[in-house]
Amino acid sequence: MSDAAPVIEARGLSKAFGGVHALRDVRLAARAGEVLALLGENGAGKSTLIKIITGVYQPDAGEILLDGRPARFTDTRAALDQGVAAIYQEPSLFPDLDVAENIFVGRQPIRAGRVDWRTMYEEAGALLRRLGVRLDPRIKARELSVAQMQMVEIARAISVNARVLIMDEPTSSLTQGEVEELFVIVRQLRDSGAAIIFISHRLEELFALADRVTVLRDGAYVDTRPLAGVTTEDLIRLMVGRDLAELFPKQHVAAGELALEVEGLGLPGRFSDVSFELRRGEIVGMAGLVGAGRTEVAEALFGVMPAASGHIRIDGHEVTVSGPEQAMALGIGYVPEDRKQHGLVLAMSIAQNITLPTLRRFARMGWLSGAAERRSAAEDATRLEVKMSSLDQPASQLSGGNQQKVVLAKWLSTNPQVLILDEPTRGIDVGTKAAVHQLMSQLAAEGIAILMISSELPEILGMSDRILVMREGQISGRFSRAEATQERLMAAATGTG
Amino acid sequence: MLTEKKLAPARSMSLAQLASRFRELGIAAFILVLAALVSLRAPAFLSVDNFRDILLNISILVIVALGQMMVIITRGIDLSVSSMIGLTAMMVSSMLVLFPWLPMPAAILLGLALGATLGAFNGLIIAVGNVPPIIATLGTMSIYRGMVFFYSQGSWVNASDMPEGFRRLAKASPFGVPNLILFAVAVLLLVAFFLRLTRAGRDIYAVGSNPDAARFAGIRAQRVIFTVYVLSGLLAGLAGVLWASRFEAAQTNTAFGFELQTVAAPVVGGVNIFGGSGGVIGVVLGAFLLGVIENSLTLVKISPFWQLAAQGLLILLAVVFDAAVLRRMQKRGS
Amino acid sequence: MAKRFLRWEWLLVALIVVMSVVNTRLSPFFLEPTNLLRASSDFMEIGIMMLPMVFIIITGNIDLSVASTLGLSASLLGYLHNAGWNIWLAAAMALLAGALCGLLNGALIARLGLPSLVVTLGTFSFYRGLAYALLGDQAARGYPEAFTLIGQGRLPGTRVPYALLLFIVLAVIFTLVLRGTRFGRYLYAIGNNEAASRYSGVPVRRIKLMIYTLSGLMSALAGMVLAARFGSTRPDIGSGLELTVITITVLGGVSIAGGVGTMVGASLSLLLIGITRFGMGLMNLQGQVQGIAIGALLILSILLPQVGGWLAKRHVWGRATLLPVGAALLVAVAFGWFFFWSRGLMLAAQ
Amino acid sequence: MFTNGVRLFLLVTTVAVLAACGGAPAAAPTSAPAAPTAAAEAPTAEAPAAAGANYVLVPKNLGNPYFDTANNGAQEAAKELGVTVTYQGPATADATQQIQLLNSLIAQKVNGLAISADDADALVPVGKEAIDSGIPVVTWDSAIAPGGRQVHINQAVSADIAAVQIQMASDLAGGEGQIAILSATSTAPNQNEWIDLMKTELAKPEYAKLELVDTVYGDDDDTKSYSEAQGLFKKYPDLKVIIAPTTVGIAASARAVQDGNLIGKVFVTGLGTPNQMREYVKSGAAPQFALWNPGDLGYLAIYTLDAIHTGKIKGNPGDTFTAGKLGDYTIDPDGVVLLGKPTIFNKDNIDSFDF
Repeated sequence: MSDAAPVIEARGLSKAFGGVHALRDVRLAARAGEVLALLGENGAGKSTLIKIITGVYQPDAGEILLDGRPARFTDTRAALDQGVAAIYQEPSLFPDLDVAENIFVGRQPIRAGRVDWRTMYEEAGALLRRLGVRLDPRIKARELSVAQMQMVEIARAISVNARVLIMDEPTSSLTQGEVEELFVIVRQLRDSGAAIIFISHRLEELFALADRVTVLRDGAYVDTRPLAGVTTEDLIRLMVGRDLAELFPKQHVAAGELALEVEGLGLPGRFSDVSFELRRGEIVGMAGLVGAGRTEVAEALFGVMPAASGHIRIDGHEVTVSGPEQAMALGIGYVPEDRKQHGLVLAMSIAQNITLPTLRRFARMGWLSGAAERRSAAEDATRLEVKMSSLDQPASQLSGGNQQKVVLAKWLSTNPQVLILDEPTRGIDVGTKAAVHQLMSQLAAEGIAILMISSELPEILGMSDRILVMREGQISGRFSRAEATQERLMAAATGTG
Repeated sequence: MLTEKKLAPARSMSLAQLASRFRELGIAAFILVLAALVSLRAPAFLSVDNFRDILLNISILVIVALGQMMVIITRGIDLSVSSMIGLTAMMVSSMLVLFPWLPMPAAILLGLALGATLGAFNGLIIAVGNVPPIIATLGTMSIYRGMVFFYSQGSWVNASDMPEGFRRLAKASPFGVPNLILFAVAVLLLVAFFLRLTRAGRDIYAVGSNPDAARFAGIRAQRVIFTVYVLSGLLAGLAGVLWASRFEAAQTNTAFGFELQTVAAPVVGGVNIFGGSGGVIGVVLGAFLLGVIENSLTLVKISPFWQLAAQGLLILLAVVFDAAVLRRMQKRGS
Repeated sequence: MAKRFLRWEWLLVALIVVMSVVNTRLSPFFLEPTNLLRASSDFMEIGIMMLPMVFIIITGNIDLSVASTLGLSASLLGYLHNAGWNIWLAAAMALLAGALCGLLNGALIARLGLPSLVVTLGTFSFYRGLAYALLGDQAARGYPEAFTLIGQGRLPGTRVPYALLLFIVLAVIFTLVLRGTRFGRYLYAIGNNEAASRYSGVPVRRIKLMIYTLSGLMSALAGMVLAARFGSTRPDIGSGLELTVITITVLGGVSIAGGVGTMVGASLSLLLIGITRFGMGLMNLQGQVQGIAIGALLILSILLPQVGGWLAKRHVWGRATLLPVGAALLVAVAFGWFFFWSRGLMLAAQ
Repeated sequence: MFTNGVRLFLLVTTVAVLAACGGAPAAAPTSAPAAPTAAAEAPTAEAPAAAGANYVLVPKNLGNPYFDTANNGAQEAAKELGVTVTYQGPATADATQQIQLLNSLIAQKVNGLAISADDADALVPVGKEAIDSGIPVVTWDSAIAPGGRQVHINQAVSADIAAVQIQMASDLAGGEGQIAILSATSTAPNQNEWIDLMKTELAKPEYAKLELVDTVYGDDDDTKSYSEAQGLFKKYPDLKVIIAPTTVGIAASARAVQDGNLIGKVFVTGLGTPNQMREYVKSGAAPQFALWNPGDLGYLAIYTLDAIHTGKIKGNPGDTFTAGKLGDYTIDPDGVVLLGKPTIFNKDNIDSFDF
């Protein structure tokens, strides 16, 4: 609101990980008493930027100014001591500690030289009440739901009384009501003079909360503008840098015969009574809040964590899926959400990653034929246009987008009939994103049935023939491409309206 | 790490809490059942004297296992404790042979200082040198043991060489309870206080529970890890002094192989080998269970040839039982 | 990946050369083929157990029970021999028992999801205990010569022990399996990222079961070789060998964190430790002092490769690090002084 | 990260560490290493000054005062004979390690080995190997089975050792009551032989009122022995005597008696060294115990070895030789040389011994 000098300012920040540039000459400035929105697609460099500001990473170039003076945070403790706090996108709770201690970790109230547990519980309780959460501060974080965890992380950040508060997607698994409670508090903090940097994928939230917006794209700075007078379309254009039609090249394919039928699928504590069907040539989008149970359904279909009840039919035949090996044999492929943990063996080469599920093909009596393996891997990598120096390059050296292409190449090599894509474009650059969408469209045209889980509503809306929405482990809405809108999907996902 | 999203919605009755409490209750129950069975066959088991003997026999184990527990909470392991005990026992008793007038507090302080120094060396290699704890302490286990031998050139310190005051250090019972037990209780209380009521103690749990999150929260994990190895060494140093006093001898092979028991006690007592959780009560119960097993195998006149197998089997059962029950509870809970 | 380890192996080769030169200069007996071949037999059981240990550690697990499994199977052999069984039948049973020991480890680890350190710590006592239960205070002796040849015999006309041949054949097989097969690839994949491997359809559980069973079988085989070399069995046979096996494996560049390591590296490490120990024996160094050297070698092998990384960091020599470094040096010097001062007094007093 | 400089540094440091442990390479002669064949008959490089032969005294393990005392006797013999005796043993009493050590000693072509065996059977092949390479093998304290050694120096006739312990136990128990044995490991060959002979001895009519209630194993581990002794008190409230035929076990048992305030009620006897037991003899926990002089054992072993090496005797049964201050000895038909009878220590004579 004021034109005062910025409390925190970043200038010319650059950072590379293993040769891949995450940030290039990025700047940002937030003033006291304002909410600055930081906008960009997944992989635009937002999270890296805030981690540099709070001292998790050290920049390769550039500087950070606090109150106009250069500040160097060697770790987050140094940043916290200067009143710079953050909520990170990664879950950063301690599962073995209770809620109160998760809030006050490292800063537990001390009385007479001892940790004052009573005060800690009282203050934690008060803070949670202020956030409108009913939660016993004595239970362990291990037992919380995803939304509850997010509230605890918010409580932790607020309890610092920071001068600079950075919130990286704090609302990704909150319901509408919870979001509103949060906004009340964020506004209070802003009015009391804190500078707040707010990251969210829900544009309407930014309009409701933020004063200005800084946009990043592919690790580079795009622009900073006051939000007043900017439209959603403007923001998307800034963020995406190209036409939406180009980003979501969905061809229309007539749905073919039934490929996958799911009926009454359930796993206690995760999801229940999930039923849907998937036809050849069809892309079905699955939307919902983080923690709604979408990934769990996918993992049940792929046999990573088999369902306890319900039926799965493939091409009309009843099957039980007890493990990924079997799912593969049934023609199911799964591109998992967490590329680094589940998608790739990072230390292994591109070729070895691509052929991992299909090694059997290149083995005679267990003995691998290196030539055949490389030939096949080379074909798959070329088909997906993976940018690499050689097939022997470790997967860890690739950019996020190219890594995702390797994961896709790996699954395409298994010739799946049903392909489940879990957040297929998370953390990758816009160019690759368009390429992945192009590929999906093409695969559908070839007759593969695709189930796409995504938290990005434009992607869901842009790529799906039909849309399922999940909420609290159940399917809470089914929409055709024509009838779906952002508002309808959000309402089904959060259970409001 | 907390990457999974497959977490249970919170319930009014916290099942995991019940489960973790159950761990300790489970061991307690296991001990009671064992005690009941043993006392049927050997009534002497239930005597006060026997109880005191068990406590005496596990006191040193409790002291060292508490240090080991702190290391395990940070996802580490300290295999060098046995050699640190051997080295401090040898060095401190040698000093007492040379200077019999040394007051006992000085002997204890010397033991603590020597142990802390050895532990600091472990901590340095692990926290700064990034050497995996199991490798680092496997290495220092042989190094420290070799130093014991190099120090004494193979000779022992015998009972008759030791000043009377030193020999009475562990055994005298001026307060009605043998000093050794009092030492163990004092260490127990101090460690409990440290872990529960100081920030440094809480940081140990935080680092073990989620190292990445600890970094985000501004906890200096390197220091915490260094500290736990120093503490483990410190307690091993104290144990070395008490060991020499109790057994009235310092030998080149003092405490050889003891490290396995110091790992077994916390693990049986429900300290998660993957870090982040565990408490002093569990360690005491674990050590007590080991003590009861050893004591009762002797008392019920099991063939000595079967004792080792029975001991191994019981420990294995305790761990498997614990894991199976915990898994079932977690499955049902989530 | 491959390049980095190739370098590690060259380093081991260099160390072996250096050790050989040092040993040759210090002792005229070192280079005699007869001596080297005779000394080799001291390491063959360790080598046989090392082979599957490389597999296990590559997957990020560990097996502390190998020496106890060795003891149990050798004791079973002795027990059955005492009971009048045919020696080869007894040996077959002993190998089977070893495989079952490994299978139990594997089942507890793969099926129940227990940490391998905890499981094998438990079976470490249990299996050794069963060995005592079998033989008690008895020794089994009087094995037929055809059997003891496995451990004591030499290739006719040469000084090459059969056990060395056995190890070389096995080492070649294990090397080929690790380098050239689907199974070997899966081991690296599991060690680097178990979850991603499972998501890629790698049968993680089955592989774990297999490597632990294999480890049990190989330990039993090592037990046969050791019993044959001794010509007798007592239940404490081979105690403590597990630490040597693990030390050699890790020194061979097989990372305890999993995913990294080669059979060639481990075999070179076996050779290095072998000639180092043999050389130190020739110089009449006491066993405990040899322990110091091996322990230091183990730590330095992981510590030193990082030194360059630290020095490359700009702020290493800043004021913030000078203080702790100074304090550490001071403590080290004080401890060293006290250690040698009091040692001198003590030895003088005797 | 892994630059050439670092690699060099690593190499240099590692070599330095190994070399430092390998005994000052700087001191190594600058001349080219002697051809192995030329050095075959020469003494080891370490002892060029010694004119005489080089023998090695190998204990079960290093760091045990009992064996250290034997070494003192061996060194005394070495001085008298003008030979070198090296004292070299495994770190722990383990056959695998001992064989490894013996292999390196055979490789050095030492002139004789005097071994206290960790395992009677397991050492036969390596003992045979030594003899075949022309190295005389004498065992002492604990024998290698015949075939793996030429002569065994027996500290005392096993039956005598058993008898004296039963005799002492009977004295202490007043001729009747419960007694128990606390041994070393259940695999220790000499202890097992003695225990068998003690049982035979107990069958004699004069010991009819002594009842052997239990045999337990303290594994020569202080802690284990201590708690096994405690277990005996509890299992057998009327127990009168513990016989511990092992130096570790006897001290631990005596301490357990003392700590349990059982002096006068339970007595400990067996085999121990005077320095270790002085305290307990005086306190009355272990009023008497027996042992031979381990120094004499080492002394005799070296003399026997020297007699064989110098060709005075062949090591065959019936051979007679003179062993310095100890006098003349004859090898008996089993290939055994007998040191003498065990000495009984009590509070009257213990202060005149220091080992």
